[in-house]
Amino acid sequence: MAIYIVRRLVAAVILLLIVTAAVFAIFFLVPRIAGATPEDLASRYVGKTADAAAIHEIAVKLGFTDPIWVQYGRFLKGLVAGADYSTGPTTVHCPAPCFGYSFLTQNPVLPDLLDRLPVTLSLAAGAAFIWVVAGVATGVVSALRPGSIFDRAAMGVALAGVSLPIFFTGLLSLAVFSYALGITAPGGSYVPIEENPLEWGYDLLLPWITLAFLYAAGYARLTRAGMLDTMGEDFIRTARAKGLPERTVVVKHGLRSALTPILTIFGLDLGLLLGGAILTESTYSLPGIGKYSVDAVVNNDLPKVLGVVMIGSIFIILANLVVDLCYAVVDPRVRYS
Amino acid sequence: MTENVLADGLSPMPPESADGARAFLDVRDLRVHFPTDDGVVKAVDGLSFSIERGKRLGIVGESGSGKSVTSLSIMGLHKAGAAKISGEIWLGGQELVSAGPEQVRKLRGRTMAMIFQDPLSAMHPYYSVGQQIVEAYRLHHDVSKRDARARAVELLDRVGIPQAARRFDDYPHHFSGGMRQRAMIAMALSCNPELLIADEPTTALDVTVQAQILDLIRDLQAEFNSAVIIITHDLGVVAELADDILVMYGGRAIETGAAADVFATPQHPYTWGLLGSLPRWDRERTERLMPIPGSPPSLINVPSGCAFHPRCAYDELTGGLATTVRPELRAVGTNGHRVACHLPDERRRQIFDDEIRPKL
Amino acid sequence: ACGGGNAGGSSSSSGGKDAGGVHNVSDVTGGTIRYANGGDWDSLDPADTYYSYSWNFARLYVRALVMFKSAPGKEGATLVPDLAESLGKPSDDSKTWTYTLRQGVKFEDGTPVTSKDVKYAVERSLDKTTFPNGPTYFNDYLDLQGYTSPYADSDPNKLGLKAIDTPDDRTIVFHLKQPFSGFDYFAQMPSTAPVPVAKDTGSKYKEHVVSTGPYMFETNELGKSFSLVRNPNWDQATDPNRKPLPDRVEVALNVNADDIDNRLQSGDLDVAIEGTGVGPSAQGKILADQTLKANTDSALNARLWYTALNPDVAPLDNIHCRRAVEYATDKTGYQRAYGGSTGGDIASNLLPPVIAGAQQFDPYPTPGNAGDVAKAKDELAQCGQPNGFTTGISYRTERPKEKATAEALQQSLAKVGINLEIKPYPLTDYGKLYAGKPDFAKANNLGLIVYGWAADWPDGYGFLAQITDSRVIRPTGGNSNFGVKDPEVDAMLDKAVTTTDTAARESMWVDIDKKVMDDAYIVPGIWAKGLLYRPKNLTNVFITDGYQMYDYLALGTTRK
Amino acid sequence: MTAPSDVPGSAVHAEPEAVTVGMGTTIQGRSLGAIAWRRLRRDKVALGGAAVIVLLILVAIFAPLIVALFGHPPLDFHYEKIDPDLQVANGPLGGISHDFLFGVEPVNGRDIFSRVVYGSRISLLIAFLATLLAVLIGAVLGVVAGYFGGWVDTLISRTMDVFLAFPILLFALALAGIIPDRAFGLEGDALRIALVVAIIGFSSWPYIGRIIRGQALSLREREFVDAARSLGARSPRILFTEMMPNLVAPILVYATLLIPTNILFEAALSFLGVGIRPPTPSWGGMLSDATHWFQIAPNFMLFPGLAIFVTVLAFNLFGDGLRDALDPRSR
Amino acid sequence: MITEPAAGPAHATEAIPAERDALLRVSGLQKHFPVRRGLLQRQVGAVQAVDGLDFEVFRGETLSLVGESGCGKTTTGRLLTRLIEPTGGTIVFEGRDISHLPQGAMRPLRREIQMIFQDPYSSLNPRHTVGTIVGAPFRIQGVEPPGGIRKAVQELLSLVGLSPEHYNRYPHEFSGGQRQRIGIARTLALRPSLIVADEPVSALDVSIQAQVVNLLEDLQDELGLTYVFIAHDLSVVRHVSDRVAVMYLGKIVEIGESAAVYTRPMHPYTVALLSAVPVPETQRRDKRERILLKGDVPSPLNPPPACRFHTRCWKAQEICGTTEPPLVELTPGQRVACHFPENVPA
Ligand SMILES: Nc1ncnc2c1ncn2[C@@H]1O[C@H](COP(=O)(O)OP(=O)(O)OP(=O)(O)O)[C@@H](O)[C@H]1O
Ligand SMILES: Nc1ncnc2c1ncn2[C@@H]1O[C@H](COP(=O)(O)OP(=O)(O)OP(=O)(O)O)[C@@H](O)[C@H]1O
Ligand SMILES: [Mg+2]
Ligand SMILES: [Mg+2]
Repeated sequence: MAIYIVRRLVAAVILLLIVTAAVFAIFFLVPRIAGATPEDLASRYVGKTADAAAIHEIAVKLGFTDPIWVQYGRFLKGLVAGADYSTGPTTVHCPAPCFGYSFLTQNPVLPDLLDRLPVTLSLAAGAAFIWVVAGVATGVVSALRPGSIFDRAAMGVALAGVSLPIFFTGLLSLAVFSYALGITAPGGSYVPIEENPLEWGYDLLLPWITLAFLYAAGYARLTRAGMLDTMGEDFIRTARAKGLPERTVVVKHGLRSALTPILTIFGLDLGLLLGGAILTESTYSLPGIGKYSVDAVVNNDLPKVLGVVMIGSIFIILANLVVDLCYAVVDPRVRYS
Repeated sequence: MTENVLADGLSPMPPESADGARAFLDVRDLRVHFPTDDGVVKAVDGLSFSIERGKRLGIVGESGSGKSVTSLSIMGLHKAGAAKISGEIWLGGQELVSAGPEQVRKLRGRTMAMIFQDPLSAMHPYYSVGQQIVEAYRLHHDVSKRDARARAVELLDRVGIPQAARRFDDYPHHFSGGMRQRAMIAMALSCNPELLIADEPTTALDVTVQAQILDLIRDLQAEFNSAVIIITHDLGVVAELADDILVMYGGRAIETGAAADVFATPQHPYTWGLLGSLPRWDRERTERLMPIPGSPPSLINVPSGCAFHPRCAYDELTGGLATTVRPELRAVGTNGHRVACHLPDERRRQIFDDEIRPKL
Repeated sequence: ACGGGNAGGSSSSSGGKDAGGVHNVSDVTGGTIRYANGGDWDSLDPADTYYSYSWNFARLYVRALVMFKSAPGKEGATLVPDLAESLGKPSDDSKTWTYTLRQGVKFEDGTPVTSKDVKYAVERSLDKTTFPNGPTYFNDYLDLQGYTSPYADSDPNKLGLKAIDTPDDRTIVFHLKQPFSGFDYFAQMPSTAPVPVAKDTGSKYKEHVVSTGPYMFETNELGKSFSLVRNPNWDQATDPNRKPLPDRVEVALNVNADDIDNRLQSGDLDVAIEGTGVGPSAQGKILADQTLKANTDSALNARLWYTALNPDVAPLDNIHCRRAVEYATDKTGYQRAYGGSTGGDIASNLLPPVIAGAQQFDPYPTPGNAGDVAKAKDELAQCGQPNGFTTGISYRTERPKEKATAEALQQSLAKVGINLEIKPYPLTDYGKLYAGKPDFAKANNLGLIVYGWAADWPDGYGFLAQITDSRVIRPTGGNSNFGVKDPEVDAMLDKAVTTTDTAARESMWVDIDKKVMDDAYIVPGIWAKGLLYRPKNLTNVFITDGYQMYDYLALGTTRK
Repeated sequence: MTAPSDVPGSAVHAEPEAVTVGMGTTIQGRSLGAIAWRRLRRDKVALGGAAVIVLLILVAIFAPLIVALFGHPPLDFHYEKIDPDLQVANGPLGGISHDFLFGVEPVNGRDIFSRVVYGSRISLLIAFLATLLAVLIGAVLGVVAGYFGGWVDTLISRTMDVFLAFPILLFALALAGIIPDRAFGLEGDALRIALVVAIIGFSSWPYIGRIIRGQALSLREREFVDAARSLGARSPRILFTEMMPNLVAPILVYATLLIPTNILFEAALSFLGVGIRPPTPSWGGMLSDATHWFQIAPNFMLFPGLAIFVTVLAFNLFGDGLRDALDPRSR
Repeated sequence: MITEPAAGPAHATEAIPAERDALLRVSGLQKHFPVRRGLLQRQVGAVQAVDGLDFEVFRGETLSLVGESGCGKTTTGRLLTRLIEPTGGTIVFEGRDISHLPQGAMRPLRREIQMIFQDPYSSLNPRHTVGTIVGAPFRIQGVEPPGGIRKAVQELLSLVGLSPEHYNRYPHEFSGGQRQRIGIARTLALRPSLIVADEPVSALDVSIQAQVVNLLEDLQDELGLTYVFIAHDLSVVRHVSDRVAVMYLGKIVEIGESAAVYTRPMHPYTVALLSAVPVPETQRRDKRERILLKGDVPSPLNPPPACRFHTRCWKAQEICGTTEPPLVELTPGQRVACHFPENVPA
């Protein structure tokens, strides 16, 4: 098992390198191909007024004049060894893993990111909880009575759920629940859980539901399909042939195997939540990673973008790893030695 | 005659409980129909047979003739909506078709048990073999986990799993095909069922392992004195194991009787075809096999009259009867040998003696 | 409705005691005032910030040599000495400016402030690689003699700049390259607020700015929020300009603009710090509701929303084609794009009325301001483009109002045959890489450039220098002058900055305005107004012409 | 030789009739497509979806005609409909009237109805093209990975992993800011459409790719592939003649199901300001504009939102139905 | 063709001419499938699917390969048709070593060696018409038959007992037996000399099985085909084959004239195998002497050393686990690999 985990982690690191290299290349090469000089790139970070010399100086300071691999190497070196940055009078050391300093604000990226992570995690965790519980429960009940009124209604709602864009449902529910009815918190509300858990939950309720609705719908559909598939398996027939009550058959034999593929998808979804978070955080203006990343991209602040990508990819990779390990626990056939 | 039938253990058409003596399992005029997009599949269409405890009935017939559907009907395992079941199934004096699902469920596992063809897919991949046996046992017996485990180990040992106590915690995928089938048998036998249905228990196995399993079933059946239904399309397996034989074609029984009789003097042209198309390694090599022409009938548009008539070489000899009237099982000879064929007995015996027997 | 220079514009009265343009007059101290910023702060470092709201707010925690008076209306645009005892004393040629520091001013840790701290602060503000955001007036006007930054300074005290003398701890002398009569405006910039060299951490200084004002930093989470508390080492005796009321100031950053509006109305927030007025949604709600409307102020800004006509792009190199655009523009559409009359008044020339000495005139009058097709066609014919032409119009992607402007211009110019291709560019790079980069603008056919300009301070120089002086156009980009390239204008600007007589100087600004308008380099759109919402609990609320928003120095709260 | 089973005549040219007798009734000569069509025809919901899709396509194609009949040109301002102070439509309901079916946009009074109608063009065009691109890349790479296996498979599969691990929305945002006005010989709307199509296409191909790879993997194990190889067929023939026809059904199904996803993707991009440029109307762009107005002009948000919803729903319904019809396992 | 000097002696029995003409000669044939694990896909072992086969196939005969599941029959078949590359050993077809011919060079030879597949459902492309399927060999090999492909296909269809009208139908419109006929027609298109039939009837119902077996036999008579017939059904094998090779775990344990092997099996495995086959006859069921083997077939990933059967053999002794018995000819035409063979003539 340990070897397996190590192997997965090594693979994860490689994937991470590839992804960051790709991001690096895109954000650096595309403007270069479009004809931008290092000074053009630097001129973004020089304030409203600067002469050519100052721009060049900044370009050198930010390292834009170096070849791309040198720059990428520096990024990697920062990750493992930390990096030194000039603040003017002194140089400061940014300890490993150093994601670099924002070109624009000169802030170190990692603390910024870690600062915003709780918001996104709060959003993701709450939404994930809601959607898994709601989605799976709905799916199971639907699968047990295919064609029933409940099934049709649930699947209708689920289909609607996967067809609604987050930013539309978000705006709509803000308009209705927050502004017209005043029962939920207005956009932009967020209180850290450690400050006031109740307030935290109240503020995030609408974002959770909005984000969860989309996924819950998908999960309901998946669970239903998975359950219908599983309930047609031979081993279900065997369980019935033993005389097990239907409830045991469904829960112990059916659900257990039907949920394994959902686990995989759950891992993937958790990792890919960043996309959903971007839209949800934009709609509800929550100060999380999603919003941070949009700002970073809009400002072309590469260290920030790379940082977000790193965090996002690490998240994806970790989620997949955890899922695979869970998989091994759940399904003895894939148990690794 | 009644006595005789009971002694045979096989009573295709027992009297309507005239004297209250009903066979242990008595299936009467069973019909299982599946409505589908293309029409109604008449998977079983008027099947009757019975079997006593301590007896082994072999059901043969080609693919799609309704063997599995029949066994699932007895176990009450058809999906409520999908299948339309009519007729009667009496098991130990209780009628199952009209019984509530909960009643039938209580019989499953305890009174009747089933062994499936593909033991890998028939066992839950996430639970250990032992757990799955214990589950069945504890459902019907109020015993502690430890006792149940002991019982399961004992059963595994009994069916010939080496080091049963250690293999108890293995998962199905750790077992080889033969061991899985043994474990299935252990599971089915855990509650000493009075009726054991084995649906193609050896088809997925190699000959040498098949022989082991057949031996095992025979021994266990003798030990527990249960009634056993063996479903197969391998005539050899039936000959090896069964006391009685039921030959199915197109969802109906077309011939039934003691195994010895059916093999010695088969009556139905389809049975002839079956035997004739089998190559035999223990006999001198015949030049050509005698295949049955054509292919199995559609169960949606079952041929009128005798379902076998489109493939039958003798249907002209029935004077058109075969294409219009559905033949019923009629007794031929003694010992409850019955056949559903329009050919006059005389003619049939003559054809068999002249044309068929020399070629078998 | 608001005449030129009349500060504060129209203001509706509210329930509280109002006097002389001040709402809710009160000297109740204590409580917390909560601000919110729709975006991030460029920097809290006084050397590195360039927003009027930031300069307005910085007076809470640092003291520059000079400051805008904390007073309503026009008075708010007057300069008063702050750290200095008096306004600057120029030499005869206006090339040397001398200030004397007040006695007894201390940093938050109790260290006395000396003129060296002020000199050091100005020195470091010159370093544009460390402090890229701040203005460059000192870089441009001080006689640097090659000095770049104290961080590259070989002087052991880091005070090697020759352009500033500190003959003693209370005196500081600035030496300019060229005469400049308005140096006090430079001296009011936060970059003259003293910085102790020992505490300077360069680009990290913004994490903890050492306070000299009545408040100092308590917490500071970059990009999220910060809070200020009273500075025990600030002494009222040294400071005649400030009457700090609240005990505490909290600022939330990066809050969605619509949310700010909603929270202002619900009383969750006190001030939208950017001071640009509420968004369209809130505006609609407020204007439709008399009680809400009563709690608003309309601030006439020193800001012009305009569209530059780029003479690099044919056929706009022809003055008649530019004039055709001037005539064809439907200014009512322009105004609607900015929120109707609430968003500002239709502008007919450059200088916003709030700027001292500004005059209003209309060289291209059209009936109802809705454009004059006949005159435009006439100009087009003179330009040799009787059927019109096609060119591009750029705007900043993140600015819905500029988008609406571009769409409105597209509509109204189409009536005379001028077809516009709409081209949005990201806000942050608009000046540096796109519209403000001459090569790019020319190559991409950006004939019309939608933009807006606010004076750094409400005088003609502060407004005109960066948008009409051809010498500020850098080929490397980063320009806000998109094509006013007229040596005559340049000369007029040079003459004005050396003119010491205020009235004469002010009339020269108007002449420049006229000249640029006559050449039709700029289509003025709107003199901006902001609809400011003022929650009930806020006291001493007034609009200052110095920043054209609420004066943050004066605010107090009744909410404890 | 009277044995009837030994049909007289050449034993080699054996009983063609006899063979077919039994099956005449068993198997009706229906192709898989016909079976699927029969199933689909009975699926009212899917047909409803299909009808809506057809309607939408017609709307997109005949947008000018529809607008000429029921609306006003999508770019025309209607200041007279707007309250100059409030910036929204005069009167209630956001200006909904028989003249302006969905009301008017705040500020400039453009006809929301005709903008929604024209918006369908962008949405559908981009979604179709992007799906086409994704399917092309995904199907070819998927089938190649599945068929060749080994390092080819490893390479392609890992590439898909990278693509899936990639924060594509960020990438799209970034790219849109960088791409110049004129590129690849395109400019204006055409360039933006191409850009969005490329972004969506390149980010969604791995989904199709994975599915096709899986299908190809299992197809490769089918003996007809071996049969072709044993006849000496070369890889291209096996790939395109033997395997591809079997992949048409899944490709079709997943393409149908990818279209709604891509519509949502396009809307999200437009919403974040990366999509098509103003004043060309697009649904996501309209929603984005509406964010500042939804409290006082809800119709501005509602109609483009509903348009997205209805379109996506229709495609999902039809896609589900198609999958059920083409998938032999489904009931 | 080159007459091979008899490498393996072809022995005369009364039925077979003395110097027989070996169409195919296999020696030391091996196929190991590597088992790879881990990131670097390191090889951690090998499935020894086929491990050193020696046999020959004579022109016009039917050689059957029998054995239990997983013993390497299919692998052998695929090696003979060069669908996979052997790990070791040689395959000589008509005097030509084809064991490592590249696919390109193999192409023309594919006309000579053809394969019939086990599963009539998966061996026909469901998206192609019968005409396309049966005509594929012509197209792939670029052969233009006289009268055109369509005519040739229709002739083939009637040759295998299908109606030429079926030309435009799809496989799913046919029953299993008919599909197998379509597969056979495809195999016959290029008139191969050798046909490897991998369990051609296992998937078929008993009643249909006989039709196909008959067809194969008739075609052999008519066209002079040579078959390598792979099956696990001993009865069918007995019926169709001239010679039979019994395989166990990737090795041939016994090979000989089928009459001889069936009546006088010498390898204990063959003996057990034959005794285990259920016979459709009730009279003898209790009289037959059955040899029940212990346990299951071991994994080819880790086969027992030396004689691979010794773990299940009732006659096994120490030597069986240490020394591998060679395949030796104990009676003319019958070769056995066993230290303690049965039924050895005195
Ligand atoms: N749920 C169902 N819906 C529709 N048709 C069904 C269903 N279950 C079985 N059938 C049909 O009923 C017929 C009989 O099936 P059954 O499984 O009993 O055959 P069998 O004799 O067991 O064949 P085999 O030897 O292949 O197992 C078949 O034609 C089958 O297609
Ligand atoms: N491509 C492959 N990769 C790895 N192992 C393989 C491969 N093909 C076959 N094997 C293994 O080689 C052994 C022999 O397989 P083969 O298919 O030749 O057996 P078989 O005798 O045909 O069995 P069956 O009767 O089940 O068809 C088996 O253990 C099988 O798992
Ligand atoms: Mg069955
Ligand atoms: Mg095989």
